[in-house]
Parts: sequence; structure tokens; C-alpha cells
Amino acid sequence: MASYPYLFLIPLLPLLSAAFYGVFGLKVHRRFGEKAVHWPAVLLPWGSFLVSAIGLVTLASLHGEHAALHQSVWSWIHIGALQVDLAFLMDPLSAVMAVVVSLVGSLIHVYSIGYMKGDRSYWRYFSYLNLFMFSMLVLVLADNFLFMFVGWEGVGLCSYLLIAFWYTDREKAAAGMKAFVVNRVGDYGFTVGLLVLFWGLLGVVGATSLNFHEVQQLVNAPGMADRLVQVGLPTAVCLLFFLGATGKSAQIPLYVWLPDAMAGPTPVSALIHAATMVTAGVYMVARVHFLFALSPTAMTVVAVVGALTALFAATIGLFQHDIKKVLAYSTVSQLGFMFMAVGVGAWWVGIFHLVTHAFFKACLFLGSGSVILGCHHEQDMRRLGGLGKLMPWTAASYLLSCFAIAGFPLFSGFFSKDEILWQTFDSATLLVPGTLLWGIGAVAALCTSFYMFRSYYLTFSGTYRGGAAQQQGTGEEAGHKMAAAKASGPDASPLGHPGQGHGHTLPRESPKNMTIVLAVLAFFAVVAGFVGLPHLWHLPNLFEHWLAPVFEAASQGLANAGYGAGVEWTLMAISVVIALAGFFLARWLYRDERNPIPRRLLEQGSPFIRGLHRVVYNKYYVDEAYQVAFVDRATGLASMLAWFDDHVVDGLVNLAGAIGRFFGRIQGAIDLYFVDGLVNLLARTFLVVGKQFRTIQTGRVQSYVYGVMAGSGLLIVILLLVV
Amino acid sequence: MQVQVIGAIVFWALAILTVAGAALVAFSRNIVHSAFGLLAAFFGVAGLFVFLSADFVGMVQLLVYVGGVVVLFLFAVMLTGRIEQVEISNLSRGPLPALAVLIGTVAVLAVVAFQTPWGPSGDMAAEPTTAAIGNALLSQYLLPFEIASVLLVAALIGSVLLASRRKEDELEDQATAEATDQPGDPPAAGPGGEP
Amino acid sequence: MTITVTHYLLISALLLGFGLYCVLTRRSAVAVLMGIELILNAANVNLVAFSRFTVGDIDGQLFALFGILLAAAEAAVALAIVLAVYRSISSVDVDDTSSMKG
Amino acid sequence: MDFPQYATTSHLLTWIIFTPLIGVGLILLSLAIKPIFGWSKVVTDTIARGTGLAATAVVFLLAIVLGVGYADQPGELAFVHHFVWIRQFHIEYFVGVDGLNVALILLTALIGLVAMVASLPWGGRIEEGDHPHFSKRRVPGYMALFLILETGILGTFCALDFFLFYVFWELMLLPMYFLIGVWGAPTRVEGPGWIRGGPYAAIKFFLYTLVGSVLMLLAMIMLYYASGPAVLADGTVSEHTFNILYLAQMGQAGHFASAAPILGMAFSKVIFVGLFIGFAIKVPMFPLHTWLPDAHVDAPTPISVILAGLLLKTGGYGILRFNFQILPDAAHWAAIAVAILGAISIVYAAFVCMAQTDLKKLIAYSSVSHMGFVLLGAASFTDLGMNGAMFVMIAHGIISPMLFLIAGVIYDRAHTRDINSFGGLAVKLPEYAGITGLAFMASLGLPGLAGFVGEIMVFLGAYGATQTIFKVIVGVSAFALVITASYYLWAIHRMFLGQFNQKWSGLWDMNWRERFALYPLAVLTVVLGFYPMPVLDLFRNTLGSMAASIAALNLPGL
Repeated sequence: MASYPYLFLIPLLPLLSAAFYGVFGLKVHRRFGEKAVHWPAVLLPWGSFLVSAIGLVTLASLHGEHAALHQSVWSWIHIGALQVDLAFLMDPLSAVMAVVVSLVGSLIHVYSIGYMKGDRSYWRYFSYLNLFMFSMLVLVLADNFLFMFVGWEGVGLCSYLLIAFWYTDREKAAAGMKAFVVNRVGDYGFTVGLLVLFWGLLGVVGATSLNFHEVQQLVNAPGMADRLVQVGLPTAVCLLFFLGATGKSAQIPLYVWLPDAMAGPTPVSALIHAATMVTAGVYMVARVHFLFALSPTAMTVVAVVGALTALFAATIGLFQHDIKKVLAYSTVSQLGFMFMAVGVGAWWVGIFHLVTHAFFKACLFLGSGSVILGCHHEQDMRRLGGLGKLMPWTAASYLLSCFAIAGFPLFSGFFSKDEILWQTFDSATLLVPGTLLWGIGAVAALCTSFYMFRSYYLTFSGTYRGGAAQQQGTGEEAGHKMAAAKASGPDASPLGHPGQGHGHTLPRESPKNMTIVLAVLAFFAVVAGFVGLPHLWHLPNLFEHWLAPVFEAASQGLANAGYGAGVEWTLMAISVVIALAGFFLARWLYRDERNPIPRRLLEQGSPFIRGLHRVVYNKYYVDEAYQVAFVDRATGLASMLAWFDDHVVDGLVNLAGAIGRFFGRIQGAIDLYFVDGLVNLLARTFLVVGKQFRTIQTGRVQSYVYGVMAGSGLLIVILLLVV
Repeated sequence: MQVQVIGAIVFWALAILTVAGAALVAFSRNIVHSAFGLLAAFFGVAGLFVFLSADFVGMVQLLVYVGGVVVLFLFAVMLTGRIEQVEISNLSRGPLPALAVLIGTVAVLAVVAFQTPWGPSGDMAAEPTTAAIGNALLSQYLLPFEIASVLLVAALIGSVLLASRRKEDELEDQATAEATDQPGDPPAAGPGGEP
Repeated sequence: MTITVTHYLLISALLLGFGLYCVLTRRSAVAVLMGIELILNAANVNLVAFSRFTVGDIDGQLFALFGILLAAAEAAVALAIVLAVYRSISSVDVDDTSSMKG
Repeated sequence: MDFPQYATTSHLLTWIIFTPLIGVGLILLSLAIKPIFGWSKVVTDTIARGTGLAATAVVFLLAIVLGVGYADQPGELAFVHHFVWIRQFHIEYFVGVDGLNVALILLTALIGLVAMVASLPWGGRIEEGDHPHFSKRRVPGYMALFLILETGILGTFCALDFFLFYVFWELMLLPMYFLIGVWGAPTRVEGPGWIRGGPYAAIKFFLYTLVGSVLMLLAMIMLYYASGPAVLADGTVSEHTFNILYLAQMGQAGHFASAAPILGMAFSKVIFVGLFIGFAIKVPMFPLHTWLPDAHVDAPTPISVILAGLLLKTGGYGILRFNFQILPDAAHWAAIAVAILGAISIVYAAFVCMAQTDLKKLIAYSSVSHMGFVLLGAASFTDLGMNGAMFVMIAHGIISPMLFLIAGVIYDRAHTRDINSFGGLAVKLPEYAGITGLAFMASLGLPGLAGFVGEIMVFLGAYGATQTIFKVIVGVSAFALVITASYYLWAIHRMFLGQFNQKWSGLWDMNWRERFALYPLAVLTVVLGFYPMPVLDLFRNTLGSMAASIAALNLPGL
């Protein structure tokens, strides 16, 4: 492993900016304006990108299986068996991730300049965003599980902070909280998985580590894999890690936070909740692929959960009205595809889809952000429309990305998604037939194509419905909503930029820095696929080749069903048909308002259809079920335990105190009435007797002398009598 | 023989003087007479001490009692009453019970004195004991001696204090508790502190 | 006729008796104090007599000395008290000093 | 048995321990000469504050000297000051630094200084009425008691003679009682009868810990009489010994394991339980924790800081120093029970936190939860677990003071700690919101901050314990990760987020006094999160060999 002393710069540069603006941001913003905030905050991530890119090039010049750059900054925790450094590792996998993250991240920083313009907390936004870059880069570049966990939780934190960015809105704040807590459930799995792995290795192999490469070496040591499988270690560890991945990557059952996360600013949704952070789970599975490879059970679980999520989320996406919600469910669905890929052992495909998805989904989100900005924070597609003419750049990039995500031939999504479906179909490693998963994936792909184009047509074609809605009676509600949005003050939303009038003027195209970013991303969305051409075409697959040193060893152990080229050609054709079918269906239904079928279907459809729609529209009531099953339980348990603590545990203490007091009282009573009573009795006796004797007590000394003498005489008499 | 007879005569004379003085103290109606009886008794006792070859104690008896205490009594008598008022030492209670006590006590003690076998007469030489007493006081009895001196000083001071005329109106004790602290420093204004 | 300890004891007993009588019968505090002095002298006589006749050393004399000393101190303090009392109630009658009687 | 001689090598520790007492002397002196010079209250208050600050600062500097000096010889016994104190009972004055206490001494010096800064007069409005701000009431008394308290804590950590330890242990109690009772919350006028009309919390604290002390005293005396002959500082042979190091030596040689049973129960187990209850009350461990929330709620801010940051650590330290070092066999016997109680503390207190509406109570319960980690880690008898337990103590010793300072900041301004009554405070108090967020994140164990390092080490260590049941215990207690995140985020949510509650428009952001107290801790939290090795180096050799030696005894478990 080659040492490369500049790796630490990649995460450090954004961190510097984040720390600086976190501490001094408010003052800088107030004193020097927005430019002073965004120039350094935007340039430093570009610096990260530059260093990553140089690293990538340097890496490319190395050869062999262990081609990797490494840098250890300092010892982090060295206790006993735990030897963990703050160390960075750039192998082909993390190099790809680092470059994509820093590129997309930097682009979105640029985009944010326009999007966040005029926001009261401009500095805070860039500070958080930089912090996110830091965390994400740590996540991908860490050379051990524990350090990776720093980034893992760090991105969760940033996600929380950015979702709740407009925190004066309690719902948005709550969405952030939900994201963090749900992620934390996943982290529970990750943590426990870490423990099991660490001690399991020590128990079985006799040595242990949390370093990726060392763990891989230990696992791959001759004969060890079988012994590990025998004790079921890989399955346990992988399932626990996968729980972590479902949290971070919004898979069933922990996907619920992602749609709510759209409460954050749209660039954030693009960066965190589409392009980078949510793919961390996929990356993590790819990272520990050598363990997954040992456990067909775990792989099956991953693939099945991925497939189900893909379908499940895609169906929800069909009927959403909020453009960002559509994209959110689409993200969940696409993540499901990626998990299908890594679940069937086609890790490089998963990463491939991750990369292409990062481009086109970021582009889609940023496009939606451009729309939202242009339409005064209107997200409901029923009140958009016809924007294609008004916002040509946005519309064009959005359309290109739709082609990409739907899997139109030669667009990037086509290569990655098609490869996933093929690999799934061809897989024989799983405990379920690959063809079944392929079927699910194909349906999901159809849904994807449909709802993406639905969103495109609803937004960009037809006529603009936003301004008109104000005059219509049916738009009453919308009017209130907008008024409310404005009333919530400057901090609640970035409304009120100069140049973005408050009036109901027609939407206009976003500023240059945003459209350029859209264009760049759209370009990548179109062409990124060419690095990973199918084998079928007998063209070099650069991407697979690049990642081969990482995955090669593990993928040899996997079995293929061995379908021939003919089958693959067929599947590819089916994919194209699916994409086209979705496209045409959506175009037919939604290209303009003329087609009455959707409305009629809803208004006059059978109760079944309406019921189905309602269920799907309400996301199958999963949130509500979770609320009842977990949140209410937890809070109920909490108040119960608090009551218990207050009344039983503390009650016992107070009872002990009370018993003490009670006995004290009894003793007091005894003291008062018995002990003291005796004394008083004695005293009273003396008093009474004394009163009688008082007559004797003359106070004259002489009398006393008589007494003394009488006593002496008595004594003498007694003495005489006795002796 | 001769010496013995003379000694006996002197003894009896001293004994009679002592007892007679004591009787005078007890029975005289005039307190001044009582005081003089006391003088006689003290003198007799001093002689008896000398007779008992306790010459130093006898001298002390003479100095302290005859020279000091009796004078003190006379002063007290004179300061507390008029000399002419002879009735001042009236019997307050019937003398008979007191007489009974007197006789009883003396009788009992006499019986004891006569009946107890006192053993052989001591053979203490009739020589001056002053030196021996001095030695004993400064060695074996040093502590009681010192304590006694302290006691005397205390008695001296005490009696002076008691006997001296006290000022009627002593100034009131002005030592009151120090004026309590000023309540608090002026309120500091907090940043942005508005009610 | 030899003088024995018995003689002294008799003298002492008489002194004690007269002292007691004095204490018992007198109303004047000064006279009562005189009786007390007689009683103390009786004790001293005893001490010196026993020292001379039965013990044979000077310890008794020393005790007698201390007795004298105490008697002198007592007399001084007591007479001072009497004076003070006289000043406040113009009487030295022991029956009159009853203001502290319970 | 062969006893190494611990000769006096330095008087530094004695200076550290008693410097605060010198300060107390100066404060009393100033009061004594106050009438002579006719000083006003302002003058004596200033003198008292200056003395307090100077004393704690000197202690802090001396502690830094100590830390730097000790860093060269980690694991060794150093800075020993040793002489015979009461010969009849073989009691010695014996203080020294080894891996177990060095970090805690440094922590004490730091937190003492921070709490002193937080005790300086508060720049805000003076509260009118009969209950002015604690920093302005009876200042000389407060400062004197504060310094006595610091001496007690320092002495507790430094003492290597059991009797001396006990003396300092008790020395902590009384100042605390008065500081809570006199400078704390005003007397309650409502509530059940036992709460009204008296310093309920202070009395509860005092009695509760006194119960523990009594048990400890009994155990100490029994241990003393069961101990074998040893030598004193001057080389004379003593019949019994209070020397903790000798006691540990005897205990690890099985001396107490084979001692005559008490009432039919094994000697070492009885002693273990006695000592453990005494320390567990201080920790505090479920179900002996209920004094803590009350004490915290009533205590003034700096006292809460000391209570959470230092006093609780004396319990954990005691368990490590006495229960585990002297009675390894009984520790083996009780390990699972201790771990289970620790896990219950972790999860249970976390749940209780969720239901709290009083910010200070929430933080207090979170302390219970976090101190559960100490028990869990220590009871695992693994290298990682014990080091983790110690690191959790250090981390919690930095984080919980932050939390209580934070609670103090808002209470000083709003005169309430009811979380539900706030809302949207981040609008008005951005800096405060930021530092609160950092502290909460650190407390919930966000990786990269100090809390995480300790927690993960405890989990790793406890999971690797030889007893299988530890795996279940860890699995359950790790769930506290989720609950902890929930209650902290929920607290942030209710306090800082949402629409700004106009009721609090009169609030203002932090002042410099609060910054001086909070920022060093915040920086330390971050630094220790990423660079914990300097601290770990201080004690890892000691705890590592301790874990190894206890594990090597290979005794049967429960």
C-alpha cells in the first residue's frame, strides 16, 4: 500500500471551512455579506475534489491487487486488541466514491449560492454543508470501521441539521429528528455488528482488527472462511451491518425518514438525500463484500429487501403530488436497485449505479429545486406545469435525467440499471431464484419510468397552473398555504431575494450558477454510463476493470446461473421496452391537462381503486403504524418508567425515610411520654414531696445544722446497735 | 517531775482558757464579748499548739487568728452594728435544743476519746519544727502550697470586690453587633436585560 | 499525771460543741462565723494532737497550717459577704437574708 | 509477603490537595480582619472570589505539572508522599499517583476551575426578592465550602491509605450538603410533606450517601482487621494495614478470599457488597440513583457541575480501586450482577430521560445512564472494557459539566427549566443553541466527540468478556444509543426549534463568564474525540495489567 500524505486534506478542507463558519459565520455574514461566506465555503470542497482527483490519477498509475493509497494521521485508540488509527485509505472503491462525492458536492455548493441567496442563516447553511462534505469524505476514505463510523454518524448529524435547517417550522424540525433517530436505529445494528465482528474474529481466527484490509486478510486466510461460516459469523455480522445500511440508505424497514427529509433545502435533498449520504449503505456493503460473500443468507436478505424496497417505493411514487416526494420515493426505489446489485454479488454494478444515480438524481433534485425557487416555493405538481418554456435549461436537464433514470438506451441509467437486472437474473447464489427478483425489479423499473415522466410532464408541459390557481375557487387552499408560508417570516424560507418578486409573476429561469450546475450534471447523467459498458457489447468496461482489484477475489466464489448471451439480449430489450412503456404512458396521461383519465379514474373509479389510491397515496400508512408500534410504545414506556422511578424507586427511598421518621416519631413519643415521663414523674414526685418538705426548708442554716446533727446522732445510734 | 507538774499546770491553764473563751463565744449576749471570748480561745489553742511541740503552727495561730481574724471580726461587728446595741446577738431559737446538741456531741466525742485505745504516746521530740515544715512545704507539699497561695489571692480579690462599694450606674454595654452589611451592590446591567 | 491525747480530744470536743452551739443559736451572721471558727480550731487541735501523739511526724501540723489558712480565707470572704449583705439590707440577721429563698 | 517500600518522592500532591484549604484560611482571615479595617461586604466578597479563583487556578497549574510529569512514566506509582499519621492504628498519610487516579486528578483540577469560573458573579439582572442569584449570596461561605469540597475530592482521588481515603470521602459530604441546601433552590412550599419546608434534596443527598459511607466504614474496618501484617512508611512492622496497595497485594494473593466468613457468608463477598453499595450510591447506579435528580435540581449550577463531573466519579473510582483491586475473587463473583445493574442503569435511565420535562432532571438521569457504562465496562474485566470505563468517566466528567452549565445559562435567564415552556430559542440565542447542540451530541455519543470513544470501548470490551451473558447485556444496553438520541433530540426540538415563543423575547445570548466556562470544555470534547491517546496513555497500562491480573485469577463466576 502506497503512502500518500495528502489524503487527509480531502476531508480536512471542508472541515476547516465548516469550523470557521460554525464559529464565526454569523459575524462574517453580517459584516462582509454573503460573498465572504460562500467563496471560501465553495472553493474548499473544490480543493477536496482536486486532491481526490489527483489521488485517483495517482492510484491509476499503481498496479496490482493492492493498489491503494494510505495515510495514517495519528493513533486514535490503541488499547489491547483494539488498534485503530485515524487513517485514510484510497483504494479504487473509495477513490471513485471520493471523486463522485467531492464533485457532486462541490457542484451543489455552487448551486446553493443561488438557491440560498438571501437566507438569514446563509452562513449556517454553508457551515453545515461543509461539515457534511467532511463527514461524507471521512466515511468513504476511512480505513477502518470505527473511523468510518465517525463519518457515518457525522453525515447523519448533518442530515439532521440540514433537514431541520428551517427549524422555526416545527414539522421540518421534527423531520430532522425523525431522520436522526431512525438512523440511530440502524447505527445500533452497525455498532453491534462491529462488536460481533471484532470478537468473532478474535475467537475464530485468533487475531482481530477493525481495519478493512486487515479484516479482509484475516477472513481470507486459508481455511478461515469455512470456520467463520461454521459459527455463523458472516451471517450475523452482515445482517447487523445491513440493519445499519437500511437506516442510512432508507431501505425497508427504516426508509420512513427519507420522504420526510425533503423538508430540507432542495440542494440538501440533492446532495445528502439523493446523491451521497443515502448511498453510504451501499458503499458499506461493498466495503465488507468479502463478508457478505460468505453468507448467502445475508446476501439474499440484502437482495430481497432491495428488490422489495424498489418496488414498494416505486408504487408510492406513482401517486405523489409533491415533486420532491416523487423524487424521494424514486431515490428509495433506486437505492433498492443498488442493494439488489450488491445483494447478488455484483458489487461493482451497485457502485456503478450509485455513481450514475448520483449524477442524474442530483440533477433531478436540483432541477426540482430550480422549479421550486422559480415558483415561489411551490412543490405541488398540480399547481405547476408549462414550465418548459419558462425554464428551458431546467426543463432540458430534467428531461435528460429522466431519460437516464428511466433507462433509455445509451443514457447512463440504462447501463447501470440494465446490468443490475441482468446480474440479478443470472445470479444463482441466493436462496431465492434470481428471476423472481428480476421480475420485481422490472416492475419497479416500469413504475420508475412512469412516475418520472409523469413528474416531468406535470411540471414542465402544459400550461402554468400556479398563478391561475389564485383566481379559482379551488385554489383557495393553496392561496392560504402560500400566504402562511410568507407569513412565517424570512427565516422560514429563502423568499424575498432581490430579483425574485413576491408577486404572482410567471416563474423565470434560475440564475446562471444554478443552470450551469444543472447542465454539468445533466451531461454526466448522459455520459457517465459509458465507463461501464455491458460485456455483451464487447467494449471495454472501464468501471468494472477499475474496481476489479477490490471485488475480484470475492466474486470468484459466487455462482452464476449461466444464462447465455441470448437471454441477456432479450432482457436488455425488455428493459428498453419497459422504459419506453413508462414514458409513453406518462406522456399520454400527463403531457397536458387534456387527458381526463387520471381525474376520472379518481373521481368515478370503483371504491377499490379509490381505496387503493388512498392507501398508496398515504404511503401504506407505514408511518402511522410505526408511530403506534414504536414511538408511542417508547414514549409510553418512558412515562411509565418515569412514573416508576418517581413513585416506586424514589418512593422506596422516601418510604425508607418515612419509616425512619415514623420510628423517630415513635421514639419521640416514647421519649416524650415514657422516658421523659418517668423523669417528669420523678420530678413531680419531688415537687409534691418537696412541697410538703418545704415547710422544713426554712432557709435557715441553723435548722440544717440540727438536721446534720440529728443525722449524725442517728448514725451513731445505728452504729452502736449494729456493732 | 517538776517540769511535768509545771507542764500540767500550764496545760490545764491553757485548756481552761480555751474552753472558757469558747464558752464565752457561745453564751455571751454581747457580740463584742463573744469576740473577745474568741480571742481567748484562739490564744489558748495557740498555747496548746506550742505545748504540743508545734511551735510554728502555734505562732501562725497567733498571727493569723489572734492578729488577723479576730481583728476582722471586731471590724465586722463594728461595721454592722452599734456596739451599744447589745441585744444584737439575741438567741433566735431556744437554746435548749442547741444545748442538747452541745451535750450530745461532747458526750459522744468524750466517750470515743476515752474508750478508744490510742496506742502508745508518740515520741516526737520537743524540738522546733519550723525548719521541717519549711522543707516539707517547698518539697512534698509544694503544689498544695502554691494552690493555697492562689486561693489566698483569690480570696483577697474576692473580699475586696465584695466589700468595696460598687458604682451604682455602670455604663450600659455598648458592644452591640456590628452594623449589618449593606444589602447588595448596585445591580449590574445584563446584556440585553430588559424586564 | 501525764497529758495524753485524750485531754486534747476533750478540749477539741468542747470547742466543737461550743462552736456548734454558737452556730445553732446566733442570729447574727458574724456570730455564726465565730462559731465556725471555733469548729475549725477544734479540728486543728485534733490534727496537731494526733500528729504529736500517735503519728509522730509533722504532716498533721502541715494540715493544721492549711486549715488555718483556709479558715482565714473563709473568714475574710465571709465577712466581706456579710458586709455586702449589710449594705443592701441593713441587717446581718441570717433570717433576714431570705430574698433568694425559693 | 514481600512489601515494596513506597518512599516519599514528592510533595506536589500534598500541595495540590491542600492548596484549596489555604484558600479557605485566607477567606476566613479576611472575614476575621474585616472589622479591623472596616471592610464592606463588597471587599470581602471580592477577596473570597479572588481567593477561590486563585486557589483553583493554582491547583489546575499544579495538576498540569503533575500530568506532564506523569506522562513520562505511565502506569507507575509516582509523586508519593508517605509518612505515618496515627501509629496506634497503623494509619498513614499516603498519597500518590498511579494510572487509576491520575486522569481523575487532572479532571478534578479542570472542573474545579470551570466550576469556579461559573461561580463568579453573574452578569445578568439581579433577581429581586428574597432569593438572589447564588453567586451573590454569602460569598465567603460559598467559596470556603467550595474549596473544602475541592480538597475533599482531590484527597479522595489521591489517597492511598484507606483511612485517609475515608476521611476525604466524608469531607466531601458536608460542604456539598450546605452548598446544595443554602445556595440551592429555595425551600419548597408545595409537594408532599417530606419535601416541604426544608432542604429536601440536600438532606436526601446527605443521608443517602451517608448510608453508603457507613457501609463503607464497616467494610473498611473489617478489611483492616482481616488484613495481614505489613510495614509502615518508616519500615516498622504493623499488625494490620490500611495501605491500599498492600491490601490490593494481599487481595490478589487470595488473602481475603480465604478469610474467615462473616455470619456464614464468604468474607470477601460481604466486604465487596458493603463497599459496592457505598460506591454505587455515589455512581449512582439503579436503583440507588434517586438522590441524584433531586440534588441536581436543587443545586446551584457550579455545584451541579462538580456533582456530576467529579462526585459521581469518586464512586466509579472507588469500585475500580477497592472492589476490583482488593477483592478480585468477589469481583469475579459479582461481575455479571454489576454488569446487569449497569445495563439497567443505562437503558432504564435513558427511558426515564425521555419523560422528563425539567432540563436539569433530564441531564441528571442521563448521568445515571452514562455512569452505567462505567459499571458495564469495569465489570467486563477486559482491557478495553476497563479502559473504556475510565475513559467514559473522563468524557462524562467533561460533558456533563457542560450540560449543567448549559442548564444554568437558561435557568439564570428564564428562571425555569421546563423544556416544554421554551420553543424556538435558537432564533434568539444562536450561540447558546450551538453549544447546547454540541454538548448534547457529545453526550449521545456522536463519533468524533469524547463520549463516543468511551462508549465504544466499553461496548467492545464488555462484549468480549468471558461470560456469554455479557453479549446479551451489551446487545440490550447498546439500544440506549437510540433512546439517548431520541431524548436529546426531542429536548433540542422542544427547546430550540419551532416557532419562537415570544414569551422569551427578553432573553439574551451567552455572556463571557459562561463562555469562559463552556468553551474550554467544548474544545476538549472535540479534541478528546479525535485524539484520545494522551489521556488513554495515562492509564491504559495500569488498567490493562489490572484487567489481565484479574482475568488471570481464573476464578469461577456467579
